[in-house]
Amino acid sequence: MWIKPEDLTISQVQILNEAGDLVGELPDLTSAKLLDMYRYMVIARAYDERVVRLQRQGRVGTYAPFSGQEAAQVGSAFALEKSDWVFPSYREVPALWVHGVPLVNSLLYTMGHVHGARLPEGVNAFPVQIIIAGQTTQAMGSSLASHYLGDKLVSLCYLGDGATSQGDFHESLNFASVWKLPAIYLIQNNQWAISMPRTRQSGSQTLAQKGLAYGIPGIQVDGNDVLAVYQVTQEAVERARAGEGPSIIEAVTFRMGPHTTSDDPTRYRSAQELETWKQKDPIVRFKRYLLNEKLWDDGKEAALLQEAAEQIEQVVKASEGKPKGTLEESFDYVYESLTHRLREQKAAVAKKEVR
Amino acid sequence: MWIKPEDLTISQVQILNEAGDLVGELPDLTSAKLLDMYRYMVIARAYDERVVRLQRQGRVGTYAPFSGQEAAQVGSAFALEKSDWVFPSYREVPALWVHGVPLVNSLLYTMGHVHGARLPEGVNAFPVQIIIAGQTTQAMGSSLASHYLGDKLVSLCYLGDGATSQGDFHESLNFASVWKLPAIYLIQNNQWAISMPRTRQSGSQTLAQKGLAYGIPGIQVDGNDVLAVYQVTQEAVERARAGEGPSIIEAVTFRMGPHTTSDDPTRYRSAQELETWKQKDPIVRFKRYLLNEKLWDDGKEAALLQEAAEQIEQVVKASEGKPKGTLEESFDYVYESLTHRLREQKAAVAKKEVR
Amino acid sequence: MAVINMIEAINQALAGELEHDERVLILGEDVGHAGGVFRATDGLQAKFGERRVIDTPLAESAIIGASIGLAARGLRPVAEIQFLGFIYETMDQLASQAARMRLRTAGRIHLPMVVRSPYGGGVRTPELHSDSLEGLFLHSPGIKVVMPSSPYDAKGLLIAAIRDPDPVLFLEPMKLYRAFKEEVPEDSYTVEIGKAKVVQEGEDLTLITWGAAAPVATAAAKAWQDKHGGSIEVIDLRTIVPMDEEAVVKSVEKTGRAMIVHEAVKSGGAGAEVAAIISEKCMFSLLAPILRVTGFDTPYPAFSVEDDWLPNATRITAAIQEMLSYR
Amino acid sequence: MAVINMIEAINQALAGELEHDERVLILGEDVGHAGGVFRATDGLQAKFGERRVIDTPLAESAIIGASIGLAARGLRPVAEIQFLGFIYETMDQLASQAARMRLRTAGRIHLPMVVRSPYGGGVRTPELHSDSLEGLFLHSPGIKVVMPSSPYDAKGLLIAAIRDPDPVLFLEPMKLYRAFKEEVPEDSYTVEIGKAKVVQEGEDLTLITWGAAAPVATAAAKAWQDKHGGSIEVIDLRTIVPMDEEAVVKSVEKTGRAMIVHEAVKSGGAGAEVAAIISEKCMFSLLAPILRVTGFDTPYPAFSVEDDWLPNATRITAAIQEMLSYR
Ligand SMILES: Cc1ncc(C[n+]2csc(CCOP(=O)(O)OP(=O)(O)O)c2C)c(N)n1
Ligand SMILES: Cc1ncc(C[n+]2csc(CCOP(=O)(O)OP(=O)(O)O)c2C)c(N)n1
Ligand SMILES: [Mg+2]
Ligand SMILES: [Mg+2]
Repeated sequence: MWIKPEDLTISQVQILNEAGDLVGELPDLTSAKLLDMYRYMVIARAYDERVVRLQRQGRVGTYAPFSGQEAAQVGSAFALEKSDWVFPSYREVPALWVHGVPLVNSLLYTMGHVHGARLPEGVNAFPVQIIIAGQTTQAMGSSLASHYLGDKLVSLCYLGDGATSQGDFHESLNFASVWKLPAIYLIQNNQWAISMPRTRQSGSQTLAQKGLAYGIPGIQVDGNDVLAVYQVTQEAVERARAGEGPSIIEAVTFRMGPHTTSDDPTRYRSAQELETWKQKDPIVRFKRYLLNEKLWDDGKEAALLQEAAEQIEQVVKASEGKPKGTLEESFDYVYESLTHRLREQKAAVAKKEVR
Repeated sequence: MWIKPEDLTISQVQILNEAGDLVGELPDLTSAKLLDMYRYMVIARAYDERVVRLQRQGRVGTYAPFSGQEAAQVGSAFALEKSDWVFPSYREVPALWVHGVPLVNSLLYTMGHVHGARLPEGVNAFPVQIIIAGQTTQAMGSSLASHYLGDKLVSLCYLGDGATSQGDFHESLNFASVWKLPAIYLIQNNQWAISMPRTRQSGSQTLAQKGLAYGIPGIQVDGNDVLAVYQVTQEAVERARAGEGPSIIEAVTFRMGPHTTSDDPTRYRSAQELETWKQKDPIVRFKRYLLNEKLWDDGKEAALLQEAAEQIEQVVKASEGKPKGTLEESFDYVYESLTHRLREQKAAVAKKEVR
Repeated sequence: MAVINMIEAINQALAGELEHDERVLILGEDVGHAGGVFRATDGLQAKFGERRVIDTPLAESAIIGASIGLAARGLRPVAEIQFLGFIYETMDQLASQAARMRLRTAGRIHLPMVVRSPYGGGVRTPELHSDSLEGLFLHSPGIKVVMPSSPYDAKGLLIAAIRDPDPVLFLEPMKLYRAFKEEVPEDSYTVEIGKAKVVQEGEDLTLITWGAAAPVATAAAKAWQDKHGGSIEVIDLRTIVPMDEEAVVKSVEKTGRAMIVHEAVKSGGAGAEVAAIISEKCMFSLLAPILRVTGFDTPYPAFSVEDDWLPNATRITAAIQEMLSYR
Repeated sequence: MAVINMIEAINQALAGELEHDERVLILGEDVGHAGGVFRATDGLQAKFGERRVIDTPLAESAIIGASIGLAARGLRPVAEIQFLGFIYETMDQLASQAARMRLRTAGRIHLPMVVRSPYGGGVRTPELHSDSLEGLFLHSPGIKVVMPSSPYDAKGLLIAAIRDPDPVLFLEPMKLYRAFKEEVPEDSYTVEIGKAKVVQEGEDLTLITWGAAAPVATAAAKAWQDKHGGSIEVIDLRTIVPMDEEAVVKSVEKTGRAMIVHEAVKSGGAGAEVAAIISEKCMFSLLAPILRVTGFDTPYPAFSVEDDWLPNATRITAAIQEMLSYR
């Protein structure tokens, strides 16, 4: 009569296998959309590699590379409308980009600019979240706002496998379940939380099953399969808009680089593990599919890589050209208006005075 | 391929039905033990009623009555060895009493004595926990200590239905699952968290299923059936001692009184609900069984009630006779030795000085 | 004008704001159907419905996180934390998240949210229900901290807080909820956040206080004057952040003596900041040391000894006497 | 004696205590296999095994709750919170639970546990990694707060903290981890918790500082002397709780001028408490206002402007000059 977790059988959704063959049903996406997804993935990868190099050159601060996770991010973000809300962690440059945050903004953030976390007007996203799982309750609050306003906007919350251990994740799921809120929790299970492997992060076989604790449907999806991720997110979005409540998606993927540019993954993970996952590279797989389908060819690929290089170059230039902002103006952003003390301090800074 | 919570089928364990008939297998308990359990339950009920009266008379502070929950507490506490550890919330007087905390201590606590939360030496229990779910991670830490020390002691953590919503509960379960710790989480689902009904506390059908999120076995038990509670706790204890890890037990019960003596439950719950649950009174049910089995009779009942009254009287007398303690001595309990400032402040208090 | 107590004043403020602004909503544990453990939200769910007045599951961090999400989406959540002792659960969402959102996003997202919470001692609550923790938030820039001591101020400050574009922690001294009544306009009005109130003017000593301690300190000052003559200026800060430094400095420059009375633990309390401000800005006016009469440097003790722990008339009077002995 | 940096000193202290006391264990995120994000626990799991050096899942509140359970059972957990900015997640377990256990149980349960955490600015960390939050714990009686500024002190104080019968928050200035080396005995030794260090003696001004700010303040003081003559007494508090009031008072009574330098936000910081102590106990020795050179009253800003936000030589020197202008 004990409920036995080992009795659960959970299977992973896949539409494209590692060879790029269709093994499931193709989602309802035009060729243009498919190519657009590919384009985002390829340029994002180029960005990632470039920023890592910038960091090595001391031109940006600590950076959390996302290479390997492009499918999970691009696939899910494509399932949203522009008016939906995105709640990222610190590794979601591609998802934010798809949702409307220019790469320049993300780079300014990494450069530690005073305006780095200021997203453009009209982009419905929260800034990068540093505190693990801190965004989960905020995303829930946003979905409560949708519920309150009746506007049917969905809140998509990104988090990592490690973040599922935090209390905030639990509290957020529970609230969302009670009120059947239009929230989607997209867990990128990239196998590692810094040096902690997924297997020792939680005693559960999958992260998808965590919804069972709240009456929330969950699903495990091949996170390196952009079509599968798109498809399941789409289903979750539909349910959310229909007032049927939240969903959990576990996208099984891999962080191919270090945790951040300050991290050395060879200290805790094997070369072989990395090699295995390189075989599952989400971009390679999707490209194979597009090639098979004759939607893509080597010429287009070369052109795209060229475009990527140029675009990134521009992003870097534009970012490095921007003034970093001053401490002085920071005082203006503590409250709507300056308090007595902030006015004093700002004046002192302006006059290069003491305190 | 979505994991659907509604597909779960969970049944409640019962050994005695409401009429006191045996509907399951009798646990391995001597008649003496059975009568002992009954005795604890009856005297605890008398204590509870008496303390509520004391509160009305202004003789104690705010009090959280447990009437209705005696089976859940006595049944579970009986499954422990004296050397095991208990982590209570604020409503566990009977469980603590079974585990060795004299009723006088619990009453002193309710009276706001300086020594009220000081448990006697040799009793392995934490003091009353006021912060909802605060004890859950501490109990996990204690079970980690057992793991470290290899002493096979079990940590039994009591919590309420409301407490399952807190992040600490989640974090605790997760740690316990990863390390397969000897921890037992006994949720007394008494249907209410102050004015919040269980149904709106979480979107899951049962609280027992929450273990599925961590790979932890869970079970739902009739919490007003002392034998069933004993039995399932016993099973969990065995698993814990055998190194097979934590368990969740949802004991379905009812708080018959107000949340605390400051609460008025008629503001949020129907007379009918109370009536329904009175029919399930754990003491009445167990008594019926004992009468049926000829282990009990009216004479013994009268004697027990008499004993209960006398014992409680003594407890009240002993408690009211104890000095409440002084602020001065509180200074001694901040750190092992007084800091400079505490020494100054203590001296000032002693001399009835200013600061 | 009706004569009402603080809990009624708070209820009126909430009802008025719910009425007047569709964006306002209330959320918290037991705030809806039951009307709050102190009845601050009594009748509001019945009147405004479950959509506007929301009973939440039991999780404080989520209540604040939800409020951040709501506020960022243009709503004006008024969250309740049942007792201030439970605010520790929300420290990340309050001090790390809510307080920093405006700065982090360089003004793009700001959070018009209020967190109400009863606090303070002297009413024989169970453990961990009586702490005064304003000092923690004084040290968390980006959040305002309001602590009224009267029904009139409570209503006006709460309305101001709800209309404020930034996060406001609104701390309600539970001892004063029903301690006294005063005239309070039925209509809406605001009391400016960040302005201290001169409770009484005086020449010999400035007594700076707030919240639950304010009536105790004021009574002690009056009693002293009645007995010994002279005059004590009493300043009720009313808001801890932003702090009305100008009012403090002006008064201390006049009287030459400054004393601080608050309920919180002494070390690192807001009283230390007040003393530090005075010792930076009024040094050459001071005739006496700056004394603090506060809770002692122990955790809040068991309730049978709380009256000895809290700043009381005896301790305040002795400090007044000591300070006036310096000439 | 070997010449080592602070991170090595900390590693030595941990290794020594693991070696010498079976009850000591280490737990935290990435502390085991990876040896900690700053390598403070490098090699310890390899040497002492997974039982003694435990990698935990990602949940700070549980790390502290677990430490409480472990300590109550007679063990001596040394927990790591990866960066002090994440300590907010643990405020309930630290300030409400661990700090109060001894008082609540009237001495029956006490908690010999240490919480280590890197903190402080100036190293271009991502957001929310650079806060100095000692002030929150100064206001939470029952916990000690230790903040070394040198390898020697770090080792001796950490060993003292691990052997202390009460909860100790041990804050490590990450900027100083590898900033300089000094002679540190290979064997175990302790530095007494609660005793300030007089870094240099002086007659004209007392400069009170600690942690990451200490070398900055000391260097500024020395530079001033070299240029202008006179002498500045520099006191490194080393522990914030318990605070060495006697050392501060003694020095300020001698010099007549007190200035405080710390990295944390000014309002409600530990510097306010130091100023309050001085303004209570040394009033009649003071020749000048008490100045604080600290972080400003904003959330910790983006790293491109952090150097302007942190107390630096320019600001400290200007304050020294101002203070010495009062005669
Ligand atoms: C509250 C908190 N604790 C710890 C950290 C330090 N930290 C940053 S990322 C990380 C691992 C997160 O792992 P996961 O959630 O799997 O996300 P991933 O980095 O793999 O994308 C840790 C421990 C933090 N930023 N916030
Ligand atoms: C962290 C925290 N939040 C809120 C409260 C106030 N409170 C005390 S008991 C309670 C309800 C608890 O319900 P449950 O866990 O079901 O236990 P029960 O009271 O039914 O035994 C609440 C909200 C508290 N003590 N601690
Ligand atoms: Mg991960
Ligand atoms: Mg309950």
